[in-house]
Amino acid sequence: MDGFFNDLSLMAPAVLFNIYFAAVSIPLGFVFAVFLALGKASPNGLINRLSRGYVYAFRGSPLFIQFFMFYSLALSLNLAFWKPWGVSGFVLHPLFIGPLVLVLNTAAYTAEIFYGALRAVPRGAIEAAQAYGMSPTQQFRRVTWPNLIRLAWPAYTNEVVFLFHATAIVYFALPVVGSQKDLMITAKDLVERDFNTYLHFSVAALYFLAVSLVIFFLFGLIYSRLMRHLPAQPRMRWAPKWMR
Amino acid sequence: MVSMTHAEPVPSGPLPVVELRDLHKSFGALEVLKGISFTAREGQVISLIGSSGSGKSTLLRCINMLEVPDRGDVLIDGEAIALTGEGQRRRVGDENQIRRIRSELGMVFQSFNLWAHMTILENVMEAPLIVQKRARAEVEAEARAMLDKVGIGAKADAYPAQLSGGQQQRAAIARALCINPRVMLFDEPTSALDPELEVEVLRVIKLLADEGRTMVLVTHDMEFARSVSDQVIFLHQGLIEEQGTPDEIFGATRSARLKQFLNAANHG
Amino acid sequence: MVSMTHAEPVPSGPLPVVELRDLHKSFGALEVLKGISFTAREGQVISLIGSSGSGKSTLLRCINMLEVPDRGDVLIDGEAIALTGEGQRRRVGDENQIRRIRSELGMVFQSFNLWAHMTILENVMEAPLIVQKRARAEVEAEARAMLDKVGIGAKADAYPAQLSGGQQQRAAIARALCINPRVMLFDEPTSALDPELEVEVLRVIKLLADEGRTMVLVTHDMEFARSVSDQVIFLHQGLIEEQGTPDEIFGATRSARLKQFLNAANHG
Amino acid sequence: MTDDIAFWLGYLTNGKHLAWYASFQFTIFAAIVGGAFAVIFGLLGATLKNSRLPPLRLIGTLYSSIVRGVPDVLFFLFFPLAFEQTVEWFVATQICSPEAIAAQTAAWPPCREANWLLGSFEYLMLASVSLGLVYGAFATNVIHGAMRSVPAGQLEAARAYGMSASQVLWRVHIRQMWVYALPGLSNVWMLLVKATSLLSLLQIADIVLWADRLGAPNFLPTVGMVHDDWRWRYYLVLFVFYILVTWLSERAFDAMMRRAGRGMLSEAAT
Amino acid sequence: QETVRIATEGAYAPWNFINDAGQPDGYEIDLGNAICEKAELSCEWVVNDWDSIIPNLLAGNYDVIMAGMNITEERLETIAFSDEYFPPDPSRYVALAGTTIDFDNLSGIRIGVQGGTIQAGHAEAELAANNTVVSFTTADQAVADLAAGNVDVIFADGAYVDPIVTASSGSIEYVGPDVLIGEGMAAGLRKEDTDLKAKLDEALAALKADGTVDKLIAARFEGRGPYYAQ
Ligand SMILES: Nc1ncnc2c1ncn2[C@@H]1O[C@H](COP(=O)(O)OP(=O)(O)OP(=O)(O)O)[C@@H](O)[C@H]1O
Ligand SMILES: Nc1ncnc2c1ncn2[C@@H]1O[C@H](COP(=O)(O)OP(=O)(O)OP(=O)(O)O)[C@@H](O)[C@H]1O
Ligand SMILES: [Mg+2]
Ligand SMILES: [Mg+2]
Repeated sequence: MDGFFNDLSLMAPAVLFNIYFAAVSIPLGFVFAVFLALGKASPNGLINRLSRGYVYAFRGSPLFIQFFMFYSLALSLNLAFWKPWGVSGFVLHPLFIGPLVLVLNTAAYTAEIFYGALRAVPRGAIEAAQAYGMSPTQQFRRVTWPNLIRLAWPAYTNEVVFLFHATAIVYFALPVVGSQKDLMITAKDLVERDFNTYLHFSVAALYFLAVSLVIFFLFGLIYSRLMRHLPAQPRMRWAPKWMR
Repeated sequence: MVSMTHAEPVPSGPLPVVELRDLHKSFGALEVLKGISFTAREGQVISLIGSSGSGKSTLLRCINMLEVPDRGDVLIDGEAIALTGEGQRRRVGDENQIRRIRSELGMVFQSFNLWAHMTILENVMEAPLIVQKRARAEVEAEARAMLDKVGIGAKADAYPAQLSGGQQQRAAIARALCINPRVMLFDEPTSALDPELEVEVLRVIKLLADEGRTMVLVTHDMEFARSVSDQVIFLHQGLIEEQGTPDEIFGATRSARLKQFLNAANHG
Repeated sequence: MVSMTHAEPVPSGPLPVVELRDLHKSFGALEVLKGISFTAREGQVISLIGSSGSGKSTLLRCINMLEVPDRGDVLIDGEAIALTGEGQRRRVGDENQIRRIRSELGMVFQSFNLWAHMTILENVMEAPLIVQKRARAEVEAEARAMLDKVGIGAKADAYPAQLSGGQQQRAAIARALCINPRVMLFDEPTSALDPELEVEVLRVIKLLADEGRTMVLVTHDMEFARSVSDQVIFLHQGLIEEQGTPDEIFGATRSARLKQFLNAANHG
Repeated sequence: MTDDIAFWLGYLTNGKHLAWYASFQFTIFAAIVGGAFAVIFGLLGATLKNSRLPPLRLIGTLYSSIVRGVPDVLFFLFFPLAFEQTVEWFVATQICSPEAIAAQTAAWPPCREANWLLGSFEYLMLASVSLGLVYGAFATNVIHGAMRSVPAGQLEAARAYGMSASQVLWRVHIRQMWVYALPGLSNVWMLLVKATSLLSLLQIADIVLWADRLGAPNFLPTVGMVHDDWRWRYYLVLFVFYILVTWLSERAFDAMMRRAGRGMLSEAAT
Repeated sequence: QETVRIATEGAYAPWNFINDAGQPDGYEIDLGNAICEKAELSCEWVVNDWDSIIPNLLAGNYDVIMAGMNITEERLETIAFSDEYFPPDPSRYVALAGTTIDFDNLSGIRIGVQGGTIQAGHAEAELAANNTVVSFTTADQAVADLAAGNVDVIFADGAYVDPIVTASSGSIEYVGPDVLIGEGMAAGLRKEDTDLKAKLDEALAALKADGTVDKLIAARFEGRGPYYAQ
């Protein structure tokens, strides 16, 4: 029991790193995903193909490889670019490049969700907006977007939880700076010290579960606000479509 | 009021508000409209009838350019809607013009197409606020009045999904009316409703007709078409097969096809 | 042929094939069947009529134990279907017996329920091969003959989804016939069909009636019930309100409720 | 020019590169065996979830929700270790003498004799099982949902014609279930394939580990060709490899879907 | 013949690395094979990541570590060491040519180390307060990051960076003072394996005596040794 509480307090600061990675990546990935989804739906051949290719590549390859690849790519560009601009230590810092890769990755998954939702927006709602003389921007802001985000929210919630889970591999691929260690590295170090696999990994799992539940709860609150226009809400389900 | 962009002599009587000239429209290989022309004058109620798939909805949607006709012109208040390109690649030419014109045409869709994420009141206020950029206080007063008029004032703060079909239909009518349109376009305003609700909605439309509002409507209800219309147009295979006053159309029927259609309608 | 497990004297005339004794069935608090008894004798055609929700489908499904009645017995060819437990926890008692009996009852569902992943021929051959374990060559010959009989021999290798509603219904009949059942059970065989297909299916059922096959059918088509049945049973609120020959039922009607029902049916 | 080509050909076929190419077998093995386990665990989990006994139902539900609630990498690291330790613990209770336990200085295993030596094959197998367990939890959900999507009428018809419970299950229920399950299983498969990139975390010399070794900068001619940090090029190859696998998988699943959906997807197929 | 499994990292040339044939190679592999021959053991090499190399020894996945591991007090708490086979050698700082660092009061610089090494331990204890210590999983990665300018200096075994400085032809150079922290490198063993330790020590002593160890060192480390000649 002592070991359990000891682990709980040891891992409390570590989970902040996972939360940090997720908290930074989620909003940025969200914005990027909106553009990617619109790009996928764009009639412009070039934009369309670029967005599709991007989404396919990032959903089709493991995040783990993406971390390695982007870190060594950024490293090889260091002397040519980051150094002269004076952002060397910053760009290659796990606290920067970690979220960067997570953003690139989650944006692709989120874009796919948004794109699916975009195509599911009722045609009639958009036609009504057209018929009343709204401009394309007004149509998007007032009708398409509100519909899209409601359709996408349950799947997006799952993606957010998975992004949080994905933060577990950041430090398996990137160097550790000082004592900045996340949950996984902390748990792994502890296991390597005393071989108490069940205890340390269970406590780490507990942290992941707890934060996942908090995410579900918060996003569920938002969802019920979004869906207050429906008397019977479609239930949020823990059913991820895609993961990394 | 009427700009003189077209050379036709202005006929006596009320001014033309909607004028279609030789409209053609194909979907891929399927030619749906094969040259349709008619005029709706101020205060007139025109009903489009015809069998399923005859192109009634398509024709109505061409009036506000939700479908762009391949050939032919649409004039609203005598002003031709600018179009560019040829055939199936034809597009609206002037975005600002079409938005201005659309906000003069109140369309009521067959499936209502209310915006599900807004309350009824917000639905009704949306276009006046966003498109016409009128003051909120004024719009809200008008919107509430309009909802009262169609009999669902009490439902202003409900969401569309909380309303029955007939209430939704009336909300859609209120939404269309609130932009104070020159013309109301109705696509089968009652086909999705049960008989009871049908009566409710028809009552509202008759009210509008009595107020002298210009209307073009697609309907399957011959009784209703007869009682409310000034002109009835029978579409068949992409062409106007018959056109006339209700008495002419429903009285001594002239064409065999119309006869057949009306017989079937009596049984359906 | 008839085992003597029950004490009733064997009546003169054809032997009883299906016998229901005091069937009761509730879903939760809703009591759907409140004590139904009737007998279908060899070669008889019995029609069940009644308004929607009166329990016709439930009754039919009790005959082959797709629903287990809470009280009462079902006898097929004089053999009582073994049941254990009480009330809503009542279950089929003998798995082997029920499977044997079910393969003597050819059920045709309202929505056909053809197995979507098999061709029509496979559908028809499935039960004879898998349940009755007959030889493939013999079954195939018989299945093809059966499909020819109902007029869809050419569709043997199509999948159900590729057939029209009427063709699917006829395939479902062929499937039921191919197990060479003692009794055919039909649940509203025509309600999902358009008038044209309805005629097709009714023709096939009449053919079977003329062949002298025992049948119990639920129908909404009074015309059909009249022309095909030996007995008509009118269900109302879970009880048999009226029972008799078609002439008795459709002729001088005895109960006010049946009168009302038949009037409504004429307009529907 | 030809010299260059010959040099690069030689370089790319040296023993180290050949070891890299050979290591793709581990990835493929883990994916296929893991996939098979995932389907087995998925069917098992779905059966539990559909069970009439509440405790079994609870087990099925707990399995699928807890495993999906933690990162795959955590379970992936945890399971092989925990499995090894559990086996060692059982063995220890049987064979360890008190003296041997007292003599043991390390925290684990309890005594030297109880140690279970795992080679790379055993690790690969354990890794595949843990992939199967993780993604079996996802498959459980997919299959559970798919079983419930088969229209009730299809099953009733089978019962009405006298089929036994197992005939109904195998000839109708499971046959039709695939159509509803395949899209979901396809997603689970893609996830699993991508998770095979984690093998190196279990000390398996997989494609990622070799890519890292090959790409690492080298300054000593005695060690091999002297070059800078080339890692990102090697990782790019893996990046492309996985995209290709995804693409191929999609084609394969499309074909499977067409097969399973014969008759059931007429509108989609034509 | 008893089989002994020896773990090495395979990424710490010239002690241990993977050669072009894809096989473990280097001074420690040569030495290990010689010891095994001498002690009449049959040896099997296992490649294991550095950061989990001690835990996996304790868990019994292999019996010996020969992976450029220095003897330290801390490690002696968990494992035993054979006699040393590479003498204490100063750890050194290297940086890109032209970097000027004030080593008298070292602050604000990024120091790259391989995690779990004695240099990492030293840096974390002595330097982390005013500087940033970046731990990499392999020494190669640390060098790569230095070459790319992501860290200001790396701090590593002298004999490890020697050939790199030489091969870089001036672009990487020594900076700052040498730091003596190692107590020499030796094979790591489980504490209870005293028999095996005895065998290894005996064979090692013989190899030192007949000059084999010095020969192997000279072959792999240019200009080093002889250390163990009598
Ligand atoms: N967007 C479209 N793409 C292709 N074909 C279309 C499209 N919209 C309509 N059609 C076809 O054009 C024809 C006319 O359709 P329209 O909706 O105008 O008929 P309608 O007279 O309104 O019929 P109904 O009374 O059934 O509503 C139909 O054959 C229809 O299938
Ligand atoms: N599985 C069930 N669970 C709960 N209630 C049921 C179930 N099956 C039928 N019912 C109810 O039992 C009543 C009788 O249903 P049944 O299907 O037998 O009616 P029916 O006479 O066949 O009607 P219809 O003509 O509409 O098919 C209905 O009120 C129905 O809602
Ligand atoms: Mg229409
Ligand atoms: Mg029924």
